[in-house]
Amino acid sequence: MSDFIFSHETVLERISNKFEGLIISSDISYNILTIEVKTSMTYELIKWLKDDSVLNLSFLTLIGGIHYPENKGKELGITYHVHGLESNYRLRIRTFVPIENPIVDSIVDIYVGANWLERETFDFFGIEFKGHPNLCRILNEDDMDYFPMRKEYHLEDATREDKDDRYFGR
Amino acid sequence: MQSLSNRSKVVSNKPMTFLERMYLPVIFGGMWITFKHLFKKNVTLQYPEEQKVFAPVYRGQHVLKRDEQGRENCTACGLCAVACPAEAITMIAGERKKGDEDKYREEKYAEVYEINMLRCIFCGLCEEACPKEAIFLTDRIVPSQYEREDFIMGKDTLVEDMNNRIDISLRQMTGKRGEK
Amino acid sequence: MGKIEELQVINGEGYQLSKLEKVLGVARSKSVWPLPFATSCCGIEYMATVGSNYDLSRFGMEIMSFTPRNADLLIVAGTISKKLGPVLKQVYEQMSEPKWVLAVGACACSGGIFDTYSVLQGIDKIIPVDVYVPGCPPRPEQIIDGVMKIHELVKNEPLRRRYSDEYKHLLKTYNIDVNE
Amino acid sequence: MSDLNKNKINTPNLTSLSKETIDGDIATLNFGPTHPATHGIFQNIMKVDGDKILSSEQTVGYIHRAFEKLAERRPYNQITPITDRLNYCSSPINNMGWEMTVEKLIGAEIPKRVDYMRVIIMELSRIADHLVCNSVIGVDTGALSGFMYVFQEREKIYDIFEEVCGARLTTNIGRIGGFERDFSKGFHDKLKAFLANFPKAFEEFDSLLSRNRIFIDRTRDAGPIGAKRALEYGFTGPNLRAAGVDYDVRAMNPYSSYQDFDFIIPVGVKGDTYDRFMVRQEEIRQSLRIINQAYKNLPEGSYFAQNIPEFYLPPKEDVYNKMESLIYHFKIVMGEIPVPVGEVYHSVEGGNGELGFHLVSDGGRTPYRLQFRRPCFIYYQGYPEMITGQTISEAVLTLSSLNVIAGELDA
Amino acid sequence: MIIEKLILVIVIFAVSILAALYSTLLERKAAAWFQDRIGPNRTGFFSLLQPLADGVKMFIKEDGIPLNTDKWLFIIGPGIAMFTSLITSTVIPWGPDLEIFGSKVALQIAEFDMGILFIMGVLSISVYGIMIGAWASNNKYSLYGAIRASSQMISYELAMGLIAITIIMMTGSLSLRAIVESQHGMNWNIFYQPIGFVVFFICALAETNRAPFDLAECESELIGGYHTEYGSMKLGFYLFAEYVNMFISAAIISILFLGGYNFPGMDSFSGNILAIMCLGAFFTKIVLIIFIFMWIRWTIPRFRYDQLMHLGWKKLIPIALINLMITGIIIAFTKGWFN
Repeated sequence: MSDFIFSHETVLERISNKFEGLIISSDISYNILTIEVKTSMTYELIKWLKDDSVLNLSFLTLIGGIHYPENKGKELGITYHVHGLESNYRLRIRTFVPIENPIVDSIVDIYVGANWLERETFDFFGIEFKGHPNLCRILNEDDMDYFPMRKEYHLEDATREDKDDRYFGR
Repeated sequence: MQSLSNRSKVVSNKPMTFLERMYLPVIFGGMWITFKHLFKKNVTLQYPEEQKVFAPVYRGQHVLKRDEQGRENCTACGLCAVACPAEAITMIAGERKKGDEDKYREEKYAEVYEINMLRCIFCGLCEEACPKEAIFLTDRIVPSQYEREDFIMGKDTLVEDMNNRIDISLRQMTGKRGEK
Repeated sequence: MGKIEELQVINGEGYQLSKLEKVLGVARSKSVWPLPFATSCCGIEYMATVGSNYDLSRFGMEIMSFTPRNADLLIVAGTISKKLGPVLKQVYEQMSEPKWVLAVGACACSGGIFDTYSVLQGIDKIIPVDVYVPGCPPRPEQIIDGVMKIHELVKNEPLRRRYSDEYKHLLKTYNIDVNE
Repeated sequence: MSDLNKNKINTPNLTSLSKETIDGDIATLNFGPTHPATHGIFQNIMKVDGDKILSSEQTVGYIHRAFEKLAERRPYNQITPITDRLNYCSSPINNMGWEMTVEKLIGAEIPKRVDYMRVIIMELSRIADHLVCNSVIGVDTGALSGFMYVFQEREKIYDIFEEVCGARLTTNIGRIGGFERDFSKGFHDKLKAFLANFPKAFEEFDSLLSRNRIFIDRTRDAGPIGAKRALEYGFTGPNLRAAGVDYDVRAMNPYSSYQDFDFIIPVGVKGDTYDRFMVRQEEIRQSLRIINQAYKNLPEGSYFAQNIPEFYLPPKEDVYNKMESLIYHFKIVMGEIPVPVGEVYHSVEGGNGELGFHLVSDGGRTPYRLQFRRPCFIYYQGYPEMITGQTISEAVLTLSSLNVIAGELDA
Repeated sequence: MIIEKLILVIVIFAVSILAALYSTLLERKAAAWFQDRIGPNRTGFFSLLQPLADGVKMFIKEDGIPLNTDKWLFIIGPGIAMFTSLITSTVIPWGPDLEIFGSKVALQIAEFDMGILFIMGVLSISVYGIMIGAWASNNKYSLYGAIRASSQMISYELAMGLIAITIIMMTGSLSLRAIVESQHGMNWNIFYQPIGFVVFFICALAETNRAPFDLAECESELIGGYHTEYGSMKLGFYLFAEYVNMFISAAIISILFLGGYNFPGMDSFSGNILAIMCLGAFFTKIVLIIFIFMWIRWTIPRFRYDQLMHLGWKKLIPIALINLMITGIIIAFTKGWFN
């Protein structure tokens, strides 16, 4: 690994050499490379990134969802942050799924710590992780019937009595 | 795993010495420490009788300031309400009528100004937001109450009394550049 | 103080507390054992209140009973979410009479800044609260202030208040069974 | 949507204790939500055989406050008070982590003085955080006096915070671009007194516990986790370092001029409770070293970034006198300043580990999406594995030494 | 004679109860002093009414019995605990005989030859109070507390008994008064049996469920331990029994090792003055020991359950046995049995 230079281009190149047609688009935002990948291959990619002796991005920092209601067919995004501790290189992987059928492969068997992160993403956005051992709500009440972090749902609690909405512009 | 930072140090692998294995020496050592505290002066602040002097910038109960002539500074611009993360401030603006010039400094004033002290988180953003230096947090604490309604503080409690002005100059001066 | 006086009038006992009752009330107020239901930030400030610098034990309150069975005062410090609401209610129901509730901090009193779908907007939606302590989190001084207000309540409370119709009605509004 | 989760969600089993009676060798023990050892609210339902834990299942979310949703509805400067309540034992770190994230987004250049001021405040709050954690380990082992001694010191740290920002615990300290005011005289006096007196008091606390055989026996091999497993779980911070991996954001990705300071990273061996305790103890000493360095070399200069008038509130006098300042003032408060579009990940070494802020901005008034990498939430899932096969006493100690903060866990 | 005894019984019970009451206050005050605090200070002078306030509050608090409990056992539990802890005070010799109106009054309710056996026996019954109450409350944490308490008692009683035997061997009598008399003046057993004293002290801590052996009720693990489900005066009985136990244990320690009511230079006094001074010396010793108990509690962490058993069985019992053997050999030599 010593002669490998962790510039964004080399990383991108190495990934695209390995996986043909995986990367839909890439973008460097504030010194972190973001790659948008096909949903079907995220599992493979993350597994390979972990085991690859050169890149060795073997620390999962974060999994999170994001909701773009206008982005038809690709409403829900899942973002993975992986981190190579030795190389101190961070990579952001993003994949989009349609809101009607938000299914993506679970990576719990790669990173056991992904378990709750995926549950949280499910809880907030309703993204289903295929192969997750126990995909159920984690933070919210079990009988909640919507996914609160989606953009269309309200934040405020309807039972608040001591506020006059007129003064807050909403 | 190799070292990531090259400045790590293992801190927890010191084996127990024979004396430490014997329980009693270290226990006596610990008891000696607590024994010394027996004769230490207690640090307790007996609250209702003794009161601590808060930092001048302490964020406690709000005050609506008046200016030197006793006119209310507030012009009901609503910035404090907007800046409030807890949405605890409610105000209704009114036009100043003729003859009220000695009551309100600007042409607009707050007819109703209420802060819900139960919602308030005392973050101080309203004080920062106010362009007229009308609202300040002070180093007074908000007392607890029996009823929820008592916490909605209107202008009667918030606006300072001219006979009993609340000094906030220390607060304004603290941390200004040049002070060391 | 409104609450107490009202109750006494309703009980028909007027202001004539018998001497015994007064003594018992004072004794009670000196021995209020708290059950800290500390969930978040305010819990840390509660710890500070118990700590040496503020020392709640001056009021005979350092015996913390983590089991509701022998607690007199439920100190709810911190956010109570809707998920936690039933737990809190159960804890309250398990406490034996007489019992008091102190809501510490903006979250417990009203929800504070967390006007969100998951947070209960004040614990008085599920259990009756005796004293509210504002602040986010309240200073130890404020907590002591609230505790002393509780003491005031305890001192003046008629022994029979808990059997009064008023009290039963209060509990009924919260859907809490009154055990005779 | 609703039928999607119907079959997956198992109903909450709060009442499982009363239904299940002790049957055979295996009992179910309901550990939480209000158990005194949880120091916050979360639940463990344990299957136990005598004192030995066979398995445990966690329920979290009891103080879920919807931070991330809330952050989507609040302008950037109003999010600082929200971050206070994440890990409330070390609020300033959260505040400043968030401010640095926004500064990264808007590309602000921060004066060296602000960096050093931040380092002092952050390390103070790290000390406060670790003091709470370690003294609570002491309480859970039954030694209460150490807790009381340490809380006196922590009270002094709070006094220092109060001088800077006006609050003790939920500080809302600092602003985007710097500090709301310079360090005052009261601050300097109090900090000097603290730096002079703290080491002695701290070593006293240390000698109460760290070499006491009862304590060592209690904590050694309580809740161990290996380095490899810890990394897979996503452990960071003292808990990972206790397992022997010297990952520290301050050293790996120095932010706020941490590269200027000389400090060592303490690591443990087995990742058990004793390791965690000792790592935190040593980190307190190192934090003290950093504060001493930073305070000695505190550069002169401005306490806020001069080059971002559109984010840092102008002084009040200027608001009266200068039109430009007045406009900025209104725009900042109303949250109408355009921010760059982009995606930022910034992480700081919080009290419990890598505290990350993943901010997606669409240029609007509020973040489009703000996700916190909450170290507690991530490593608490390792807890059942750590306590399986251990006794209840060890489970209690493991829990307190992990320093799971409910506010950070549940978001 | 009977009336005399009755008065003595009442006085001594009252004294034990009062001592227990005020040891709760002492405990709270001591904790505060150790922790740079003030402690209760709002209930009368020096908060002297604090225990009474606690008692009054407990008496008038609602006395609920949780559902799913065994009602009778639930009530009996605290009763047994209280009864057993009080009854041990009957055999303790509080001082030499007093002379009142010409008749001799022994400061001991019941003097019989096997006082120490009686105490050991009652001590082992006292765990039943905890066991029964905890079992009846139908709570797992209570049950854990009870199991821990009982196994701890059984284990530490052995070591305790062995040390007691050593003392008995030295004295040659089972009577507590004889043991005390044998330590006349400054001739205390602690100087002959320092190891025995340490072991006995540790066992006494364990027997009274005091830190670092307070596993039966360690609140960080078991919430309240055996009294988790108890409220009002039933809880009061349990807490109270603990303090009475502590008082009695301190008395026994001082009888066995610290010379009971003996004090150096006691020969220069006689009659009632001597008796009262002896009483004073005895109480001073008891208070000191109670204070040390508290001092230990607020200093050191507690053991884990299995470590506690290890300490009891693998360390204290062997030490006690060796101590017993060595004492035996020495006694044999000094009495010249081998010659």
